[in-house]
This record gives sequence, C-alpha cells and structure tokens, in this order.
Amino acid sequence: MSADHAHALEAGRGNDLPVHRDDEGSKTGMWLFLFTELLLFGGLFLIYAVYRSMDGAAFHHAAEELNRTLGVTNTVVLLTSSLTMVLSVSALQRGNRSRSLAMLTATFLLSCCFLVIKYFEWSAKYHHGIFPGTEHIHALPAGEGLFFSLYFMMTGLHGIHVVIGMIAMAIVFAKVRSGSINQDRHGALEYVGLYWHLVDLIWVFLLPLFYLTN
Amino acid sequence: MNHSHSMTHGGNARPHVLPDGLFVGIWVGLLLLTAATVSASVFFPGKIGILVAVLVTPAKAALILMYFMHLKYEKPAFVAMFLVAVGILAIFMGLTFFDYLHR
Amino acid sequence: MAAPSSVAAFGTTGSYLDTFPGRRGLWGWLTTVDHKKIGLMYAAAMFTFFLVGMALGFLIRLELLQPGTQFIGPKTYNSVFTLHGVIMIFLFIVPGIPAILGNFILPLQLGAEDVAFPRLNLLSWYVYMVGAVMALASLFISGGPIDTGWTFYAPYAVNTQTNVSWAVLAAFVLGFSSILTGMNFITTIHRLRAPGMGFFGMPLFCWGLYATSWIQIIATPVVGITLVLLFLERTLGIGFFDPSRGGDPILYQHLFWIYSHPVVYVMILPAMGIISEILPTFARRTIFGYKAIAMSSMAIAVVGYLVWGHHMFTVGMSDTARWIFSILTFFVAVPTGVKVFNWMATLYRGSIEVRVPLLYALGWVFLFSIGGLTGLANGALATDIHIHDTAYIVGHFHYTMFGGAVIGMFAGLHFWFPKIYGRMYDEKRATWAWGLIMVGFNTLYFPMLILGIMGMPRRYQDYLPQFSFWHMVSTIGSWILVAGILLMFFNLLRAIRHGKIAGDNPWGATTLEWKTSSPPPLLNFAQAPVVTTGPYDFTEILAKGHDPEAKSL
Amino acid sequence: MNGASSYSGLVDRAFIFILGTSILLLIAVTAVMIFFIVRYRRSKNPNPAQIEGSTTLETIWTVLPTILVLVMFYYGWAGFKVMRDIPDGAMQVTVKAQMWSWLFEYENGKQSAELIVPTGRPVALNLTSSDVIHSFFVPAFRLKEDCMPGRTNHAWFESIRDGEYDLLCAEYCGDLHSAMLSKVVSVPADSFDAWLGLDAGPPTGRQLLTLRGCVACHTLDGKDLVGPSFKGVFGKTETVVLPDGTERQVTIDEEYLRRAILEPKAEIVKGYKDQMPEQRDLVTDEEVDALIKFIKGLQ
Ligand code: HEA
Ligand code: HEA
Ligand code: HEC
Ligand code: CUA
Ligand SMILES: [Cu+2]
Repeated sequence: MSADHAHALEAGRGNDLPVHRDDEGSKTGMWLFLFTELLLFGGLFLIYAVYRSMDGAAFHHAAEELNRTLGVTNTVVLLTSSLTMVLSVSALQRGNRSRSLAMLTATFLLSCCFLVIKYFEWSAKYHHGIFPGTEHIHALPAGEGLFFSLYFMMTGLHGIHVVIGMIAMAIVFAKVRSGSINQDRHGALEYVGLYWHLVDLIWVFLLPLFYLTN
Repeated sequence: MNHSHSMTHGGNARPHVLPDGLFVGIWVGLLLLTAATVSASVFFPGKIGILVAVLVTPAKAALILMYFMHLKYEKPAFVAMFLVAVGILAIFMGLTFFDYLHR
Repeated sequence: MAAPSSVAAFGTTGSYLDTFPGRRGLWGWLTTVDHKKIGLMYAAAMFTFFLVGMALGFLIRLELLQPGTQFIGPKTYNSVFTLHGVIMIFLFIVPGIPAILGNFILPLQLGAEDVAFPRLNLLSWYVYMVGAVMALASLFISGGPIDTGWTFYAPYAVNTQTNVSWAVLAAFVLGFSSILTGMNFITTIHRLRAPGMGFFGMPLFCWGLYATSWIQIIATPVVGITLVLLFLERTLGIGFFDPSRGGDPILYQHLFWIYSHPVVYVMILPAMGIISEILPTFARRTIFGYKAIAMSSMAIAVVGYLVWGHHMFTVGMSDTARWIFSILTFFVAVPTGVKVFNWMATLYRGSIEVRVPLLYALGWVFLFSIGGLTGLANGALATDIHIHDTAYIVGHFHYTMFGGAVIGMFAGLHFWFPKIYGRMYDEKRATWAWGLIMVGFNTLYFPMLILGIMGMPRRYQDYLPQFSFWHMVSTIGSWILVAGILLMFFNLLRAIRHGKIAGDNPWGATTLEWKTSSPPPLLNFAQAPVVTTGPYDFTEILAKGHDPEAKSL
Repeated sequence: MNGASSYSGLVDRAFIFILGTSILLLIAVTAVMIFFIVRYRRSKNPNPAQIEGSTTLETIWTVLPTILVLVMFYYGWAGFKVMRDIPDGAMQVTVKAQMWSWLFEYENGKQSAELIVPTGRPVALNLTSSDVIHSFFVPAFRLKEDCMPGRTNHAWFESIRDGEYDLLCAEYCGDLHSAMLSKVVSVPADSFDAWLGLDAGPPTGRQLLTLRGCVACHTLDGKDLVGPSFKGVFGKTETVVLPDGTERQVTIDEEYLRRAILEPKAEIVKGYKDQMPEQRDLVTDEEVDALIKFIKGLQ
C-alpha cells in the first residue's frame, strides 16, 4: 500500500489499482514473452528442418532463386540497427537523452531500410509468379514449392515482427522525448531493445537457412 | 511502501552500463562472422559451407544474447530460464526426428 | 504502510465486491484490474460456455442412445461433437482453473496485493472474450459449424467446406490469452511472494500454477503457428500439410500434439494443486512430502513435453519413434504416482473431518486414478493399437479431464467459495449433488471403456448392434449426471446471496488467503503478511482448538 | 471378444497385465483411502500426527512404480514387435480407402469391396488413401493402421479362424465416417485360392458401384444420401451450378453422366455440396461405360 496508490484512488481513477514499480519483474515478464516468440518461430524452424531433411536437393536448387546480395545486405542492416539500439539504451542509462533519441532514430531508419529491401525482394519474386497460391509455384517440384512457402512464411512472420518493433520504437521515441521515459525509468526502452535484438537474432538464423543454402 | 514483496528495492537498482566501445566491438565481430559464413558458402558450397554456418550462426546468436541483450550480466535465473526454453525447442526437434530419420 | 486517506483505507478493509468509489456497476467490472474481480469475470464467461458444452455433450449421448439416427443426422452430429470438444478444451478447461481460481487465489496465497501485471490481466480477459466470440461467430458465418473434431487434422480440415478458418484463428487468439496469463503468473510467483516465503514455502496450488504457466508459455506458441499455417493452407495453399504438394499430414499431427499433449497437464496440474490444499486442511496435519509433491509438478511438466507421439502410434510414424514415445509416456505416470501416494500418506494419522470439499477431493482421487491408469493402456504399444480412436480413449479423457480437471475445479470452488463470497452454501445439498455426480459419472463413462475394448470407434454417429447395451447404460448415466451438476450449480448460485455468513477461516486452513477477511478487501490484506512458518503448519489452529462448527457430515 | 489373429494373444496378454495391475492399484488406493478416512476420523483421532515425509517411503513408491511401468512397456512392445515384423512371402493386398468405402486389390489385380483372406496364411497390407486420413481397424485381429493420402503404410495379420469379422474406419473422415464399414471374410485356404483364381470377367456396372465406393454416397432406391440417388436420374432435367456460380438447366444424358463422373467439380447438382471425388484417374473408359449403362437402366 503506497501513498501514490491513495492518490490514484482519490484522483478518481476508480478501482484501477496502482501498478507497482518493479523493474526486475517487468524484465522477467519481457523475457518470458521473448520465449514465446522464440517458440512461435520454433514451429516454423521445425517444419523447415523436416522438409529439408526430406528433400535437401530441392532446397538447394530453389535457394538459387533467392538474391544472396540482398539477403546479406539486410543482415548487415539489421546487425547495425541492433548496435544503434543498444547504444540508444545505454545513452539513456547514462542520462544522455539527445544521443539516445538520435540512436533510436537511426535504428528506426535502418529498419525502414530493411523493409524497403525486403519489399524489392518479395516483389521481384511475386513478378516471377513465385508466391504461395500461384500456378507457377504449384508447377514447381514439390520440395521447391515447400521451400518457397517456408521462405514467405518465415520472412513474412519476421517482417511482421519488424513492423511491430518499429511501432514500438515510435512510441518509446515519443515517451523519451516527453521525458516519461528517462534515466531513472528506462525500462520500456530497454524492453523494446530486447525485442528488437530478438528480431535480429531470428534473422541471424534465417540468413543461412535461406540465402546461403545453395 | 510495497509491503507485499521484499525484493522490489533491489529490483529497481541502477543497472550497470557497459561501455559503448564494447558494443561496437561486438558489432564488428558479428559482421566478421557474417562475412565468414557468407564467404564459406560462396567459396566452399556444400559440406564445408554448411559446417561453417552451423558453427558460426550459434556463435553470433550467443554474442547478441550475451551483450546486446545483456544476458551475461543478468541473474543466473534468467540464463537458466532461457536455456530451458531453448532446450525444450531442441527436444521438440530431436524427438520429431526420431520419426523422420527412421522412416 | 500508513494509509493517508479514507479512500485508501477502503482498499484494505471492506469487501472487494462492494461498490467502490469511482466506476460503478457493469462498467466498474469491465474496467477493473483487481485480480479477484477478473477471476469472477472469467468464471461468468467460462461457466456459460461450460453449460453450452455440456448441453452439447448431453445431445451426443441422446443421439447414441440406440443405433441408427435418433434425431441428429451425421453432419450435425459431427459438428456437435466438434463444438463440444472445442468449447470444453479451448474455452473452458485449458484456461479454466488458472483463469478463475488461479487469478483469485494465487495473489492471496502469496500474500500479494495483486498479480504482477494487473492491466495485462484484464487484457487477457478481453483477448479471451475476442477469441470466444470468434469461435461462436464461426457457427454462423458462411460454411457452417466446423466438423473436424477438436484436433483439426489435415487434410480433412483443409478440404472441408465448413468454417474451419475462423475457428482456428479463434483458437490462436485464445492461445494468446493463455500465454499472457502464464507470463503474469510466473512473474507474480517470482516477484511478489510475501517476505519470508521462499519458493519452497509456497502453497502447493502455487506450484501447480507455476508448472502450468511454464507449459502455457512454451507450448502454446507452437500450436499457434500451426493453426495459422492451417489457415494459410486453406486460403493460400502453402502445401505444408498437403500430400499432393509434397507436404506431410503427419507433420501437422506432430505440431498439434507437441502442444496438445502438454496442455493436458495444463488442465490437471492446477487441479492437483487444489487437492494438495484440501487434503491437509481436512486432515489437519501437514502434507506428507511437500518437496516431492512440488517437484513432481515440475517433473510432470517437463516429461510432458516428451511424450506427444503417443497420440500417433497408428499414423505410420517410424517404429523407432513409436517405442521411444511409448517408454517416455510411462515415465509421466511415476511422478503422478508419487503425488497419489503422498496424498494417501497425508491422510495417515490425520484428524479427518469429512466436509464437502474433502468429498470432492476424495472423489477426485478415485476418478483421476481411473483416468490415469487407463492412460497406461494407451501408452503401451500393442494395446494402444487396438484402443486408439475408440470409445476407450473417450472414456480415458473424460475420466482425466472431467473426473480430474473439472471435478478438481469443483473441489476448489467448494473449498474457496466461503472465501470468495464470504458465505457458505448448503452442505447437505452439496453432498447430495456430489453423490449424484459420482454415480452418474461412472455410469456414463465406465461403459465407454468397455465399448472401446469391444472395438467401438469414436466420432461415430451410428454403430453396430453389438454395442447397443453399453451405449444405453452410458446415456442413462448422463441423465443422472445432469441432475447432479444442475443441483450443484443451483446450490452454489443460491448461496451467493442467501448463504450463511461463513467467517474468515471456516475450515481451519493455514495458507495466507485464510488470514484475511472473507470476502477479502480490495488490496487483499489489511496488514502486510509476513511468513514465519511453512504453508501447512497447523500448530496455531490446533492450539486454538479451532473448530468453528465442530460438525462432520 | 475373442481374438482371431496370430498375434491377438500377445496383445490380450498385454491388456490383461496392464488393466489387471491397474485395477489392483485402483482398489488398493481406494481401500487405503477409505480405511484412513474411517480410522482417523476426527471423533476417533482428535490429535493428528504431524509427519513431514519419509525419504525411504517416497523412494520406494518412486522406484516400484518405475519398475512396474517398465514391465508394462515391455509387454506392450513385445506384442507390437510381432505386429510390425511382416513375414516374408506374405500375400500382398493393397488397401485403398476413400470417402467412404474400402477397396482391396490382390496381387493378380482382382478387386473386392470386402477383404477375403485365407485362414492360416499371413496377409500383408499396403494401406493408402485417395483423399483424407482413414484408419483400417479390425477389432478381432487387434489391428489398426491409418490410411494416409500420399504415402503407403504397412501392416499384416494372419487370421487363425474362419469367419466374418467387422472392419471399421477408425479415423474421423467426414460425414459418413460411421458408415465406412466392411468385412474381413476368412475362408479356408483352398476355397480362397479358388475365389482368387476365379476370373469372372471385367466387373459389371453394378459391381463397380460397390468397388469404386459410389454406393457410399449414392443409393439405388431413390433415397438421398450425400449425393443424389441414381434411381431415375437418367432423362431427368435438373439445375447444376457451375464453378463460377452461374446456374444452368441440364437434361441428364450419357454425355452428362460421363462428365458428372469424371469431372464432378465442373457441374455441381444444385442443393448438394462439392463433395464427390474426381474419378478421372480412378476408373477406366470401359468402366465408365459400364457405369453409365447401369445407371441408365435404373428407372
Ligand atoms: C487432463 C487431461 C489428461 C491427463 C491428465 C492425461 C494423462 C495421461 N494420459 Fe491422456 N489423454 C487426454 C487427456 C489427459 N490424459 C486426452 C484429451 C486424450 C485424447 C485426445 C484426443 O485424441 O482427442 C488423451 C489421450 C491419451 C493417449 C492417446 C491415446 C490414443 O489416442 O490412442 C495416451 C497414450 O499414451 C494417453 C496417456 C496418458 C497417460 C499415460 C497419462 C498419465 O499422465 C496418467 C498418470 C496417472 C496415473 C498413472 C494414475 C495415478 C497413479 C497411481 C494410482 C499410482 C500408481 C500407478 C503407476 C505408476 C503404475 N492419453
Ligand atoms: C472438460 C472436458 C469435457 C467435459 C466436461 C465433457 C462432458 C461430457 N461429454 Fe465430452 N468430450 C470432450 C470433453 C469434455 N466432455 C472432448 C475434448 C471430446 C472429443 C471431441 C472430439 O472428438 O473432437 C468429447 C467427446 C465426447 C463424446 C464422444 C463423441 C464421439 O466420439 O462420437 C461423448 C459421447 O458420449 C461425450 C459426452 C459427454 C457428456 C455426456 C458429458 C457430460 O458432462 C455432460 C453432462 C451434461 C450436463 C451436466 C448438462 C447440463 C445442462 C443441460 C442439459 C442444459 C444446459 C442448458 C443451457 C445451456 C441453458 N463427449
Ligand atoms: C464422397 C461422396 C461421393 C462418392 C464416393 C461418389 N459420389 Fe457421385 N456425387 C456426390 C455428390 C455430393 C454429388 C452431387 C454434387 C455434384 O454434382 O458433384 C454427386 C453427383 C453424381 C452424379 C450426378 C447426379 C445427378 O443427379 O446429376 C453422378 C452421375 C455420380 N455422382 C456418379 C458417381 C459414381 C459413378 C461414383 C463412383 C465411381 C460416385 N458418384 C461416387 C458424391 C459422391
Ligand atoms: Cu474413413 Cu473414417
Ligand atoms: Cu497425450
């Protein structure tokens, strides 16, 4: 029971209970959430492993269609964005707000860059008729069709995560600027960072599975 | 304050902040490792390329986890929980392959 | 812990149920972040679905009264058992005990004001409701009610024209709700234990919830992605589970059971926790082998991840995988056995008072033992080949899910009812309801075990004449059971308003939730509890000679 | 129910051991429970003993059940192993499951809708499906194995007694799952050989309706099942729905019947669902002719 709780009640927030400040607890929650994310992708990794073990040759063959340069570029982009992200967090922890904001902006721009490259990659595939549900993909040998389905599912799910990460970045950006996230209360920025590194971590695995397979 | 739990105060302690140079170093390391995998797959496609990827990718993941995600400096409980999650994922894979590899 | 204003003082006295300054009425409920009210909101929603699910089960039995079509044709029958299964599993029993009793009791037992993330807790409820509404919507939106069985096996679920797409998305959303609850509980347990309460000082119900939560957060995402893929298979034709595109329907089953086996322990572990609370209370002695019971919950959760293949012994898995999954399956039985034996030892030289919660707990031990022991014949290869997908399996899982998880929940409801509402139900009537449930239950489900061994397949709308007799017995059992369940609900609902005032600790129990008033105040405790003894230390109770009504049934 | 396959005894032995042990355990647990409740009721035993636990006891009831379940596993595995070891030289039968009928094909190409087998000779089954998953289940043989689309599963049995045994579909497969029944008929070896060798010429239209599983969905007597009855369809005028949703009137003639059988998805009879499997690759031209001829004659 705390004074600010009483305050909250008086302020007419009704029976909203105060949320205790417990950074360690929030961090625990965040990591647990990351585990579920990991396992979400885990299902797809499992499918990948099974079908590759069943028809490895088709996977090698199909992977030649993918653009390795773009894949590697995107890896560099994401790794760099992870760096700027972590620098943003530590800047705020040292109390350097403007540097933190700058680094966050850099991260955001890098993730835009990632998505743009991804867009060109996907649309090139799309124009070649390689997309789930098209005639072309159904005409391919079964193993190659599965490879492309996996490619779209896994990079697609990853892409969704990138977008969610960017939205989260935008929100914390506003809060850092307004000061509600600050040197003393930097949890939210840190958790967005953790999330972002996870997105990066998953990409680290996607790179060899898709782009370096041929 | 906070009568219902004792650890709260410890829980909100100032974090220890790692030097930026370390992060940049990790980043360079990650790029080098990426370069290693990519060149292995270009110049030694096939077994060696795959072997390098299999060895290097987890190393990259470990760097991200330990430093960027700060896991190295968290309480051991966090590391343990992480290992549980990854371990169970490995079990899912392993047991499934008792089916697929022995058909 | 000075409470500077009268409003704040309200948070630690009075009842959480009373109208509270601020938001009132329905709005007050829908925006509350109080774990107790959220628990009751889950109860309202879930028991409604439970009744619908039971009514569907009742219809199944009526149709199976005799061979031939009584009044439900094959198509309708298929939708009825599918909905029955989907409602019971995804809407009721998987989230059930954690969301209702876990929410209400966990923070109280830990001596906390609330769960770690109260707002997230409310969000889980809304996510649950969205999932539930989607599931119900799938009945009416084009295509008609799903007819795949709760397992959604590919390729049937990919080909059928009924509305599988909505239903699997609903299950995905519901999964999210249960992940959020799991995260919340784990964090609560790690962070909000009262001063003096170590991990091994927690009541065993908390251990049950802890193990459960881990299963929820690790296994649920796997089925989540699987169901999304099933959806995409239907809409885009991605081919993962479609043999004509090189996909493998067996892989779907692997992914489905990777989640759906562990999830049976999500249902049962909290129920086991409830039993571990009730037995010591009414035997008035400390539980036998606290550590073994706590650790066996964790062991069951871990080993539970290793056995999913036992649902797939006939699908054409490799023989190696079949025997490995079989032997692993048997290892789950061991920690469960440890629990059962420790519970029996807890009764030994106790001072046993037979009250309604204890009756439910004892009934639970009997029914769940049948359920678990019948699981052994499923786990052995030669025998499972014969009984797989027969009425024997239906018998097995009703004994475990209904006899175990649901009866466990009933036990918990009767145990904590006086805490939740501060009032006591009519114990005589409750005993009658219990008797009817026990008799009806066994008359309903035991014949299924016999039918299955005779070779009666499950999901059959019609059957061969040699199965008639036991089907009829089973249907009659369902009538008895209905009477018992309705009587039980009537009794509890009536007591909410008309029950006698119960007192703070009517059973003479020892865990923290009994040390606050009944019903508890908004912030649970007037005085921050500090723990100095183990959870089942009866010294104080015995010294007081505490015997509020000194009566035994 | 008596077992009728060479290995049913082994399966029954596993059942007896596992269920027997289980019943004993159940009785023991229940009896102990009731005894304690009565013996230590509060009126009789007002002062409870606070026993925290006992490592010895707990070890015992961890180790003993472990041994017990390992024995159970062994019995289950022993029975199973025999089921999986298909004897060399077993007679091969291909089992084709489809919604909602069974077709058995022998090595010499002979087809049958019931599984006729020689008593005392091992029969190896190659199980497949042309649509969704079905499961081949003969309770008397203690045998069950799924029929998977896109792959072939294997099983075998040896009938030890002449007789007719129920054959059921044990994997849920849609509307008429519970009607997907057939029989295994076990006959003496010499009469089996005679039957198998008997060449009755190509199957007639009537026989094809059963062999190809048409009668699972269509009746010959005017009743509606999943599809329209064949009785009196020829010459009738009815409405069909094309894939793009437009409707059209057709008069049923031979050409229409051919289309309806080979490419059912092209024109769906109004009021029915698109459920009929395409027969294009399943029936030969002669067979279609025979089918059409037979349907024509059903007035
Ligand atoms: C709450 C739910 C619940 C629980 C707790 C269990 C518990 C167990 N289940 Fe069950 N099961 C289901 C719900 C559950 N099950 C459902 C829903 C299905 C069907 C799904 C579908 O197809 O639709 C199913 C199906 C199922 C199958 C697949 C059958 C088939 O389809 O062919 C198998 C196979 O091994 C199995 C085994 C077991 C075992 C070994 C346990 C063990 O955990 C049991 C352990 C308990 C005991 C053993 C009893 C108590 C112990 C003693 C009295 C001590 C002494 C005993 C010894 C150690 C020998 N179950
Ligand atoms: C917790 C889980 C749970 C519970 C409690 C139940 C409860 C019941 N189930 Fe359940 N059952 C499942 C889970 C459950 N079931 C699952 C998962 C399946 C598998 C589905 C599948 O194959 O996919 C299944 C399948 C299943 C079958 C097999 C169908 C088949 O394979 O062909 C049968 C058959 O008898 C059956 C019967 C019953 C009955 C009679 C009840 C009894 O409890 C019902 C007793 C009835 C009452 C107490 C009714 C009370 C109320 C009223 C009569 C009126 C209510 C009024 C209003 C709504 C206003 N169930
Ligand atoms: C799975 C169920 C199923 C099976 C098996 C099946 N059919 Fe059909 N059949 C249908 C349905 C449903 C329709 C109506 C919809 C349509 O026109 O496709 C139909 C329509 C028909 C029609 C058109 C009838 C009319 O009134 O226009 C003919 C002819 C026909 N089937 C013949 C056959 C033959 C011959 C076989 C076996 C080789 C067969 N069917 C097997 C379900 C089935
Ligand atoms: Cu075929 Cu069920
Ligand atoms: Cu299971």
